[in-house]
Amino acid sequence: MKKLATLATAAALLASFSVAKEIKIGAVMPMSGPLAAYGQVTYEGIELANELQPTLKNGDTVKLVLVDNKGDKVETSTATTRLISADGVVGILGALTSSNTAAVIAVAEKKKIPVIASVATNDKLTAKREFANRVCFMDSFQGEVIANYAISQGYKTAAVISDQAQVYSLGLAKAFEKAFTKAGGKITKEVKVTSGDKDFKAVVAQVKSANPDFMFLPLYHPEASLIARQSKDIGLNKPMFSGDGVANQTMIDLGGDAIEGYMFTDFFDYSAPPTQASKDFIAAYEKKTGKKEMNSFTALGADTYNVMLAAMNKCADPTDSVCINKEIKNTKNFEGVSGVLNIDESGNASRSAVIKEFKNGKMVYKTTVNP
Amino acid sequence: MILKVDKVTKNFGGVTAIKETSFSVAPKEIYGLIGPNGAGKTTMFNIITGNYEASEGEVFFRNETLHGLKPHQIVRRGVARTFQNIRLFKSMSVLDNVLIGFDFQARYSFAESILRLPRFFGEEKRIRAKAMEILKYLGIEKFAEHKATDLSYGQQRKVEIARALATNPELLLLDEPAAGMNPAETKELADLIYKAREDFDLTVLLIEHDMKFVNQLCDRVLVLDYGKSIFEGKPSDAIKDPEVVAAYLGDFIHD
Amino acid sequence: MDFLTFMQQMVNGFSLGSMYALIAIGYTMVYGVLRLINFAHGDIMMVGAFLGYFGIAVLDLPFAAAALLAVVGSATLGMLTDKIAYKPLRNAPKISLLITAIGISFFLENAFNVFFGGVPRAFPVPDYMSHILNLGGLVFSVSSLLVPIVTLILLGGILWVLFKTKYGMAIRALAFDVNTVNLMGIDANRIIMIVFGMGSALAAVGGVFWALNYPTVEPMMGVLIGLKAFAAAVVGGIGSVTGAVLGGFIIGFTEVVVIAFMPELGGYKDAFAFVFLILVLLFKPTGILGYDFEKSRF
Amino acid sequence: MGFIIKKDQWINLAIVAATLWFIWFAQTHLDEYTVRILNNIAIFIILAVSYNLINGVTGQFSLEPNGFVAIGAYVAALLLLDADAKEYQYDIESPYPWVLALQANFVWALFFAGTFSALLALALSFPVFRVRGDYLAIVTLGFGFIIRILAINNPEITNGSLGLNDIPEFSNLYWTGGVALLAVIAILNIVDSKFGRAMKAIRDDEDAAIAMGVNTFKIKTMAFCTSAFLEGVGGGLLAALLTSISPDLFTFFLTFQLLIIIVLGGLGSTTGAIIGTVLVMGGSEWMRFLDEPMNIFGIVETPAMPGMRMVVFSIILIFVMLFAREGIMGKRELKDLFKKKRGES
Amino acid sequence: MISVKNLHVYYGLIEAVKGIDFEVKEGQIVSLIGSNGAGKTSTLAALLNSVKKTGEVNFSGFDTINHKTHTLVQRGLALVPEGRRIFINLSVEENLRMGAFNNDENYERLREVMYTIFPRVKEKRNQMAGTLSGGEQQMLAISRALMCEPKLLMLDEPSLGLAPKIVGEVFETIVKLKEEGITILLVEQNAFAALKISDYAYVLENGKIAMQGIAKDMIGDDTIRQKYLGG
Repeated sequence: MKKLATLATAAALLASFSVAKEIKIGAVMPMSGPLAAYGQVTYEGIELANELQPTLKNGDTVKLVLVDNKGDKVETSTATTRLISADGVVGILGALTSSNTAAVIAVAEKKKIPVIASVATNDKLTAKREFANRVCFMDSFQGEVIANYAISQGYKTAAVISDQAQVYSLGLAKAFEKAFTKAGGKITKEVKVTSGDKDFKAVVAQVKSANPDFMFLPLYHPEASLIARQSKDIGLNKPMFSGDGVANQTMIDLGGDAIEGYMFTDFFDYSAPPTQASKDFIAAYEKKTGKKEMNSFTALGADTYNVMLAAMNKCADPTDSVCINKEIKNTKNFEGVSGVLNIDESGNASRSAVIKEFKNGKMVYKTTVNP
Repeated sequence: MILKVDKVTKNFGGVTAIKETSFSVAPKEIYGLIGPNGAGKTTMFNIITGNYEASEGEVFFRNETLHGLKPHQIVRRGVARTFQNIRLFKSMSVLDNVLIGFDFQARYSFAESILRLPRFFGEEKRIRAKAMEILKYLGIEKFAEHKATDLSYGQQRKVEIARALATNPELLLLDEPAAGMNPAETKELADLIYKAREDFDLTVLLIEHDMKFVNQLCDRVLVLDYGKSIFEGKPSDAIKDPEVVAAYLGDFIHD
Repeated sequence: MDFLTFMQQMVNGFSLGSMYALIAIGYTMVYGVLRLINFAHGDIMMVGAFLGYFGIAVLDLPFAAAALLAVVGSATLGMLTDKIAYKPLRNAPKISLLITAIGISFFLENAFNVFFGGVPRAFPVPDYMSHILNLGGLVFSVSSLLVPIVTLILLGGILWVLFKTKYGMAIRALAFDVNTVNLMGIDANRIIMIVFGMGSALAAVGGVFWALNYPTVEPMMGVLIGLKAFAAAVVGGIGSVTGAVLGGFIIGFTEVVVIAFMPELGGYKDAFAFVFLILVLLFKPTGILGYDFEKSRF
Repeated sequence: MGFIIKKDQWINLAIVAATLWFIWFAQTHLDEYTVRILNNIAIFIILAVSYNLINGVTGQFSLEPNGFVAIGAYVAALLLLDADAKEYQYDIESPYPWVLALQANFVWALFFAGTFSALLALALSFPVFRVRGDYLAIVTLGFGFIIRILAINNPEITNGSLGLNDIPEFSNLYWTGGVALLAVIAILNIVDSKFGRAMKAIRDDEDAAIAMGVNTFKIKTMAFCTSAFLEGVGGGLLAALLTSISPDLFTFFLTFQLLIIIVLGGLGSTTGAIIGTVLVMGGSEWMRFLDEPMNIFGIVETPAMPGMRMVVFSIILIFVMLFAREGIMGKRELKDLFKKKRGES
Repeated sequence: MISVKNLHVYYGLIEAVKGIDFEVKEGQIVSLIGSNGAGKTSTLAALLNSVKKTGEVNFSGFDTINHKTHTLVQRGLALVPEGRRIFINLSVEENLRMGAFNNDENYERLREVMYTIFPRVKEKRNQMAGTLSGGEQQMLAISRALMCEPKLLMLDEPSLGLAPKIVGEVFETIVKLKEEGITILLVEQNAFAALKISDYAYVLENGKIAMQGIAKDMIGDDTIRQKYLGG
């Protein structure tokens, strides 16, 4: 035993001389449990970004440490503590949903370790926090974009179907309603569903009887696609609009013909890469997975890593978390995979949104909205 | 009369298990309830103990009605019972089994037990001593720390009786106490019941098929058939009664 | 709400309820013979749906063949779980059995998650199944019309087996007394295995229908559906197959009707199955068509 | 039987002293990750031993702890958050004025968390104990489920699915470990009293217990309320440890986890519940290496398989149940192990 | 018919049967008597291999050691269990059908035979078995066991919990079955009644055979009367 330990110490010493330092970045993601689907897709981007850029400017290697939180808060807190205290990470990426990300931030804030969230869009997430950052836009921005678009198309009344079990959905619904009413529109029907629901026949029947100009569905693709299908089944053919939650291939597979003309906002569109970084990343993605249809969660995941890496590169000591955090908040015109990013003092990203629609089984770019 | 069953009827759905049956048991009497299966004997027990509610009629214990009382309240008034197939608390020691009988006699509160206040220790000591006394009386004190189910059948019966005695009863209901015992054990049990009646001032009401046992022990018997009483009187007269023979005893074994 | 909408809701409820019913039958039968709340049953349904998906999307089988694969595969899996995880525990405390059931459930969910990923996959629905029918204003897809029909046919089949064949008698006999069934010269373990096979096959049918109507398959899909189907089995009276179907319909109708008539309570939809369940149990502690196992055992 | 065998007293005292020393040592000397795990374990010990009281000792197969833990966590969180913090974070709906007014210090917050849970348990026991056995399990499972749905659907109180954040972090090992120690002592004292005996009697044979004059409804309710009280307190500690709670924390997976813990440890054994907690909570952290890439004997390099640890966990769970069907401790306690040794010598 | 050598039965660490030898000859009624806990039921369970045991059990020429209960029943070893254990949620006729589970071809014939032997069972054939009285249930349990045409019929405490009159009827039935040529192993704690109808008897005490002999002689023996028959 003693001998082994000596050997190990020797090896470690050797390594520190011959190779550059290894710096760890943590990722807390739901890789199993009910949220596994999204966690896995997001982590794909983080992992690939790490493979593409495994080293810092100064030659130090960046090692990703992934911990699975099963989508559970106790595990999230424990995992975050482990990353900081046992693995000594300099920054953390994750943890998908706003409520779990809040648990990550709660632990990291005390330890002054920066967190970059990929898709946690809840407005309140970063407020009053010093070390919380994100690369996605906030619900309020997205809601505004959609409301303004709807008004510009001449829609006066809207029905909103939101998912009460998802913070994302409720936040987005609220932001939309606020912006839409302010711009002179009227919400004529509000229905709440629960993620995991499969049967929306009753819901769409209600919407049909309310007869709105426009349907807003701030949902994820499993529910949105079913609602689209089931709406079509009963002859409800109103324009439908969703947030970024539906922007993926599965939505197309699931929705089929029923989502023809269905619109949504997104961070990013693989068919229209906004930056050179996007193009390169998509090429690498295709090479690795054999498919081109990259989810925007994957792009955002990659950007959390890239922003973190860029911030580390800007610091004299790439392990100085406070400096990294400062530099993250100093991200200006960053060419990310998902688009051009600016991160402000409060850690929120200001970035463009794109409006797209589903056409012939593809996501087609319609327009870009800048903040 | 310590127990008075007054015109009790019990219906289960459409079936009448007991029909207008009345009887009384005098203090310190040993009274037998016999009859074929399904005659309503165990049902009668369950009505007295409050497990069933009589459809009609009433049961009086020490001239007070038991109507509306919960089973555990009836036990606390002094009516204890044993079960047809022994039902000891399997995971507990013999002593703990008997201590359950003292449950309502130990006077300390939940808070006192959590905080281990002096009264807890005092009361526990008191009921343990009493429980050991009962075990000694029945000659099974050396098994006090044994798991109840590790004992032999006869000893388990004794534990069950000890447990019933622990509730400090005036009336003891025994449901087929001799079932599954050999003649020697049966005789020992009869002696025990006889003796316990004197030492604990007990009145005993029992169900039994073993006519020899009944004959030996009971002062009076009531024969039930299809929920109706067909005979009440001395057991020696019962076995000569033609109706009882026809309904219950048959002519296969007579000695 | 006009009559047509009302009828439409009824049809929807019938269709949804049928799927719960198909899954509930498996719960009720296994509970009947083993007194086991088979928490893995919902996951067997998930496997059934996945097998259907693999059959069509990977093996390129026609729908009917894929469905057959799902049914046979799930039945085999059901019997296998019995053999590996439940049979060795026949004489163990019931709670140990329950924990292994939870273990099997976790295993299936997580193994599918690790090996096939958690991302929902679109179930390739054949065109003739998603064809929309319009009968005097009532609209539904072929598949949602097919569910209740198949359910009732299968219910008839199960009842025939249970009440007209000697194997069915043995299953009913098992519900009360395992050891005595052995004394009849019957291998009780084999009968129990048949029960698992039948229940799992029905769950697979339910799973495939679920995938047809709400065309996704993912590893966690069995959790909530399974729980609600179990609630359905208890509402109907656990141990009774007809009760399970009845319970399935009741839960299905409740869900649909509540949202249709009281949309503001939509958020409580998932809770309704349980509120209903609690109410039924308080007034009839054994469910609508159930009997008291603890009492009638002897 | 603490008072008969006086010799046991000093053993008990020694165990308490050792525990207290360990809590101090861990809090001051160990790294934060370990302390965090110990905090989790301490809280789950509270939950497990109290759940074991109703489920194992009293034999009432209930599946409700997620509900009571949720109640406790929300009550404590609402009391600990000041009005500003509340007003600020309610996102979906504005909070009711009385929600803003709630305020208490940590001790009272825990006390109310427990009391509120216990009162709810008291109210629930009237309908719940009308049914027995597996039906009881289903009814209580439904209750836990409904509590969570209520939390999601009443954003004016609970902030809906976003949950409550910025809860002051009061919990540390002194609190969690201290409360766990008190909970274990209280439970052991209850089990080793006439109340505990009556609970066990109900588990073994309810009808026979009634025939001994035991008021079974009262005893069951007592066990249920005690259990709910401690689960509520545990929930409060959890809220003050995580500083962030939301309804998705209280799914029936939490109940299943506790059920696994107490059955694995030996249903009915408090010692077993503690051992089970340490094994399950500690083990599932330890098994994280399974999610990572592995080098098997230097021959095969397996890719990272996140989620693998849950697969392995479920397999281990099945195997343990197959080979130790009564759990690790059976119904025995620590002192029974000593006793046996003494008896043999 | 069946011969048993050095049979031990264990429940965990407890030894319930401690090395007994006995045999049942074709066409006889043989009784195992003794009080509760003497090891009678354990012995029967051991014959059917449903408990852990050691020793040799030879049933009409073949060793039962590696067979499961249900195959032994198929081979002609039938048991009427203690407490009758009829399937109360099945009809009377379905109970008989269960008895003939592996005897499809003879089911209808045997059913009629049973109906002749037990006319009261026939009367109630369409009722749920749970509605039968204790005596009727015992008759049904016996006829159910006979449906597989056993070579050896074992009865476990057929008199338990029955009124004396019914006990008489049950024992008369057992004698009738013997006359039909069925070999019977009777386990009873009602020693007197059992000895009255048996050819040969063994007395079990604490898992050991305390005494054996021709039943008639045993009834006549005063010491036995004193000790086991209660005077």
